[in-house]
Amino acid sequence: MALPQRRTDIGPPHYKDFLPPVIQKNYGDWKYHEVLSPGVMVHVANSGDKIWSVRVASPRLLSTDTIRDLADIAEKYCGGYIRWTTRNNVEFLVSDEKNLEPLQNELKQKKYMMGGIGSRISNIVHTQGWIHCHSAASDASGLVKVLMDEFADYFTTKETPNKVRMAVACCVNMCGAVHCSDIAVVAVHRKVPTIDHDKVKNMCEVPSTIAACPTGAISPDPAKKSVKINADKCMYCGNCFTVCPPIEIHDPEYDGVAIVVGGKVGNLRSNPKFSKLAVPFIKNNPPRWPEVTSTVRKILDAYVADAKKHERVGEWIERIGWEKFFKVTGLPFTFQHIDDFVIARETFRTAATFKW
Amino acid sequence: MALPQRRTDIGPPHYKDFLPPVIQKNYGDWKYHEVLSPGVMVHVANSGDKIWSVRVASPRLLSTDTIRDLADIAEKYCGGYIRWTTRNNVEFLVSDEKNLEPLQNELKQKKYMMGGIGSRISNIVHTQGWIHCHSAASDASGLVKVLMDEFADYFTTKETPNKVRMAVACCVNMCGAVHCSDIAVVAVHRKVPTIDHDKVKNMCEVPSTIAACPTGAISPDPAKKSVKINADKCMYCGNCFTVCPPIEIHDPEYDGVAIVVGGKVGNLRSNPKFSKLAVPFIKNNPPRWPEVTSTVRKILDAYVADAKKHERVGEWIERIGWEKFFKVTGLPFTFQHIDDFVIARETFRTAATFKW
Amino acid sequence: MPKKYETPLLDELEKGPFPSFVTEIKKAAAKNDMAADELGQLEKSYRDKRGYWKHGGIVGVRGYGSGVIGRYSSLPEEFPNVANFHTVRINSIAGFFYTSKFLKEACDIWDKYGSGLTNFHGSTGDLVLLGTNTENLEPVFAEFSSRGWDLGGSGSALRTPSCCVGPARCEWSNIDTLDITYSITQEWQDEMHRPAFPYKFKFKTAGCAVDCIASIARADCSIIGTWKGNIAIDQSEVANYAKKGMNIQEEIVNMCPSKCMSYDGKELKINDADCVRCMHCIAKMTKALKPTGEKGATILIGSKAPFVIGATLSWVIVPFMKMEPPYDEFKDLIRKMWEFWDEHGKNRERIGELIIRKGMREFLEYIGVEPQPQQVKEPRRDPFFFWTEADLQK
Amino acid sequence: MPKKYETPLLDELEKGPFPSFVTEIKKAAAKNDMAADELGQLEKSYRDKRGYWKHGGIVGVRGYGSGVIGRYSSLPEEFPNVANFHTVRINSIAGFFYTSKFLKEACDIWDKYGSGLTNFHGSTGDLVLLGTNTENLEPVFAEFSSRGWDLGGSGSALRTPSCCVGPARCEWSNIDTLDITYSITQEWQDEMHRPAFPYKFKFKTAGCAVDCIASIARADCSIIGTWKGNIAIDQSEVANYAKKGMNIQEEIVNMCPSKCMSYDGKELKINDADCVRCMHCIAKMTKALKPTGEKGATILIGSKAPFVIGATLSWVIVPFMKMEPPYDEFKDLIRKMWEFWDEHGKNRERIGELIIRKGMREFLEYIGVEPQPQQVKEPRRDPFFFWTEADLQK
Repeated sequence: MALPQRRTDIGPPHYKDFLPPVIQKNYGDWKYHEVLSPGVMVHVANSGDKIWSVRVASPRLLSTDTIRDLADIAEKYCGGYIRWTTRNNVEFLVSDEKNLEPLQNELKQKKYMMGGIGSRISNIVHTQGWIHCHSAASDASGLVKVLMDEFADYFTTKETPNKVRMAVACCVNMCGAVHCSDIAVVAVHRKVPTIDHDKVKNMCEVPSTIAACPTGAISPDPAKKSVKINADKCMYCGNCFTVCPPIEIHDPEYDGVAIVVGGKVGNLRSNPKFSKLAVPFIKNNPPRWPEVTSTVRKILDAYVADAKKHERVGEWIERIGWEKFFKVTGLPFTFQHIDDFVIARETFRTAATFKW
Repeated sequence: MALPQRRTDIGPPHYKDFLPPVIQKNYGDWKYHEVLSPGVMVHVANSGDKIWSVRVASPRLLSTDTIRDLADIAEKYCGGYIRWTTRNNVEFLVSDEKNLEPLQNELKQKKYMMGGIGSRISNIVHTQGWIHCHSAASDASGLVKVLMDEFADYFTTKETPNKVRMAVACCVNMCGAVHCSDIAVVAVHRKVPTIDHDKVKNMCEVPSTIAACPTGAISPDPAKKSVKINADKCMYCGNCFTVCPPIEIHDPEYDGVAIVVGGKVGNLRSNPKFSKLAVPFIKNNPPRWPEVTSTVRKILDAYVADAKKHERVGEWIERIGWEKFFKVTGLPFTFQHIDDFVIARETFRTAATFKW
Repeated sequence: MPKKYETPLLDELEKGPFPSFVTEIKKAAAKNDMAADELGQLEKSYRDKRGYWKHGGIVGVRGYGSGVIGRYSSLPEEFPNVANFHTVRINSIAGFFYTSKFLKEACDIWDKYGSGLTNFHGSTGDLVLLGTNTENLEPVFAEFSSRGWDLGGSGSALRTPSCCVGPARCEWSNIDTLDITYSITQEWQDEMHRPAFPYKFKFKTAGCAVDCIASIARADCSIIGTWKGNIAIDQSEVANYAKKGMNIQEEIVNMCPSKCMSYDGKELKINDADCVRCMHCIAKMTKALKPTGEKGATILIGSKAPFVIGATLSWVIVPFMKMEPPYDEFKDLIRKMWEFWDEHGKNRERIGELIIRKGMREFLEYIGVEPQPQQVKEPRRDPFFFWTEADLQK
Repeated sequence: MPKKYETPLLDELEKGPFPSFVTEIKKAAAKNDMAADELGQLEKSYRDKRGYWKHGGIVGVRGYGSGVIGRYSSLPEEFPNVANFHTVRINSIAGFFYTSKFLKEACDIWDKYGSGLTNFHGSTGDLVLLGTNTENLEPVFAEFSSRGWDLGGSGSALRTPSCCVGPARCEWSNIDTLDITYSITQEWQDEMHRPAFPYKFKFKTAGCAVDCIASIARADCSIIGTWKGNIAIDQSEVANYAKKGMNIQEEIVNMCPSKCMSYDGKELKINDADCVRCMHCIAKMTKALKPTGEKGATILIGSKAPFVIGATLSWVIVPFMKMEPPYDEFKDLIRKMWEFWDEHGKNRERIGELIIRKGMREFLEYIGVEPQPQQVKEPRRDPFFFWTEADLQK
């Protein structure tokens, strides 16, 4: 069968062609919205028009079978209009109120998980992990699955003091906003990489390999036409591996994950914040990483128990103080928690004020 | 006349021998103190004993004549007991209440300036300046004198929202807590130094000269057995001059002062803070630097007018925001205000929140 | 009939309430050789606790330098159907809106030429077609592009711009995030498809400071909608919120970061001059509070993940810019930034890293933006600073 | 009869209410040749807008490597009496207490051997004798030391420790700042007088977090008094403050940084577990509030002026240490710090700069202090961190 004529540099289709009529009509003219249930919200236009959104969870990785099913449902209740959220959830866009209940019934019956709207745990943004990434130090989808199973009720029903944004990154390259999430898991290595010098010679550019190291641990090894790594300076980030594959960083025995907490991207109340290290290491324990879920549970429980309404995890921790955070969660404070990277000095406690 | 026998490594005399009896008796057992007037406070011990302190201003540089006069006064009213404050003021320590008024009368009659206690401007800590320092880019005592003349009423009578700690440093070496003062003046150079290569050869250690440069602007000049300076990297700090005098940094035409604001050392309410740049440059204009006093006046007036009770200058600025500070003071915001030194990135506004 | 792998470990991940990616892979694996081998290799990864993918080499479609991420199995003999298994990035629709018609067409193409596995969406916002062989790349591209869809960015190029739902379905948006995204995507097709930058460059556009697209953390250029004007207050709606149980003093007034609000139990007051437009009060009391006045955006630059100098958040370059089609002022500014980056950037140096390395002054002077206090949290602390000859003559 | 200089510029600085340093110099200049030339050279500096002092060479008293700062005029022919004009640092009394008897003796010595000019005090806290000739250094030292006074520190040595007024005349002091200062000064006379450190080292001791001695900004080792226990509240004194016009809600409760206080118009309550001991409430309501429980100090390290890496404030190393004579635990800790500095420090590298360069772990492990959250404002942000072999075996 002949292929159709390819076209180049046309860019994506215009978004207007994918908007439900009620959105086209009321574009930029919305008045307010209300959360009707954990999985349903309504947006009301100044014209009085309404559109309902019904949100269901998605593992982000979808088969064509599932996409077709979603499309079928959208056709049945939404005139074919559907969207994805920035956190990989699916939203059915309902223009006719009478379709709202039948849609939800069908979603329930098909075991789609409705929820994620409002002050609760929404889907976990994540990376490819062992499914499709060369630099993964852990799987991402698996961690997301076990965490979302653990906290499913915070997606479907229960509330948290404010939204809890979680993320999972399968290496410190951190595709995904791990560095600014309420609670996030990031996979880390813990051993100095080994170098296949013969391959480096052929496959790698020495200057860019050297430049890839955040701590200046890599220097040329002219004799071997390769590079060498100063073990005292290497903190196993794996960026050298990314630019020079013969530098092997994977180590099944010593790879695992760290947990970071307290980041946010929104400007509401307090400014955007970076996540900070809470737990430096938990061994990879697939398929269900029970130590990761129980540790995240500890942090979440402490937050839910102690935070004020509308406080994000980072705002809660800053209010009570980091020393109190480690106390109430029972997490140990280690040398790894003390920064020794480029802005370390800005994190030292230059004050006599703290809690016992 | 023969000299007395010298003794070495004896250290200073024991402090107990210099404490008034009432202090010796109530040492570590004080209950509270009260400010009775801008220049007088009383400390009350748990025993009920009291000691009054009468504070007078000092230019720090004192002649023996003046010290003898202070000693005479102390003998007359204080049993000879006198102390200096950490900000170079003099305190007469009065154990007998009936001496309090006669002491104040004599101080007034001799034109000593009483005050500086409580929420006001105390003495200005400062450095040697042209009086006795090799690296001074301005005088210090002269700047202190004209500023304290300008704000004398804030020492003797008027109140500020909280203490206003001022400092003057005659170069960026900043002997004195300029870097943590409410309002401070620091002298700066603005031209790349010139090098007398013949003298460098004989007088300087090249490696320590190179290490003295905060921006790595200095490199060896092997041909001349000297060093060279990368003009693009030099920010005229003068540290090279300190370790290698033939690197001449003084420039009467281009030297002058910068004004920094908002620092504090105490932990009260907010943590200790660094001062930040308010005015990058004002030309040296001795003997009375009128542009400096009027600029500091602008800042002080804005603070007095707008700060809440107990707010230090830095706390006031952080509450209103730096953009508002530049607005209410009318000071221009320039490229010099934007940090480009080692922790620059931490000062960039990583938020969409600010005032118009 | 695709090969059937035993997956005792992955089977554990089909348990529990959250939809299972394993189930998704199995659905595809039931009819697709590539998906089957993907499943098999993944089970092995779970057993061995390590990944089995290698770096991509140069692979793509004719005339494009990006849009396809090469990916090779390091176990090609054991899993021959994923020996090469490349990602195709389809430039998604601004706001992530779709129609069922398109989705079904896409599924048909992908079942024919690919693994049947997708990501809705990749981290940057592309519609990700997860895995196909080298020889299928051109057909996939032909099928999609003939239907009006193009590839997204990858490598040292402009990456697929993305945005929040914006005016399409949000009352808070101060700018047309979808239109901005569409316009810049169309404007810079060449920059997206033919990598010529020192490194990647991402745009993300958020309608307000709530920043649902995480622009401030995940874009070299973050466009965040804002306004210059007062917040209009509907006091009867304030009363309604109070009646419905909102503790306005605690939840709104006390949580205002600039302490510019007060409430006496009846009337809510805002000192607009002190407002920093953080969106907290507006987000919580949407019916009662509405920004008025001029709408536009704050332009921030520089966020990225930790490599190499540590994670950065974007910082303010232009506090306020009107954002109206055709966005010429904005586009001109970006072009100047790219010129600066092109001139001074090192290989694999993000624009934010470059600005940190060169200093804000050089950057601002190059792009023609004045120094403004809104660009910094606070002025410098150390009295170490530069003067140009021109400065000295002033 | 000393030379009389015309000083039209300096004369301007005898005007105004604040005591004039010019008047002081003139008083001395009336009877002292050195002071007269100092005045003349200073007038010239005011005219030319530049200083005329050169660096010191090695100059001092026998057996000491510090205590004297060499200073030479760069115009020795014009001002021969200050051709060499060195500073002598006398170690002041802890708390800056003096008696008139000593002051008069000191004046007599200084009129005889020096310029008659002094600083009460130099920036580090020494009693500064401002300027004398090289040949007078030994006599000055003999006169002072025979009366029980010694020189302070200078150069790459322990500098003269100093402290706030402490328990001598302050109700807030949690530690005996004077005794600590006296004890460490006596303990380390050799370290003070014979420079053997990589660079200077300063101690400052503050009785509480008000830090009147600026220890956190100006000492390599900052000792700040604190307590472990509740704040006792005298409610009747609270009522007195209220009666006298203090707005307790506004001035105290609302300004508490950890929001651990409440006041209902009658009773003041403190949630002590949340108190960070900032001293605000205690400083404002001294009669009503009093710390109870164990007293001790927080030990912080590292503050300094901008050279070379930028200004630093001291940071917490030991959150709490008992401070009781003979202070052995504290002194042992300091000795370990100095060993670390001696082993790793570069020439002219302050201990804080060294710790920043080497990382806190190496320092803490060397001195035997555990990592504790009180040492940091917040944990690290970037997931870049080290593991030792021992860590991995845990």
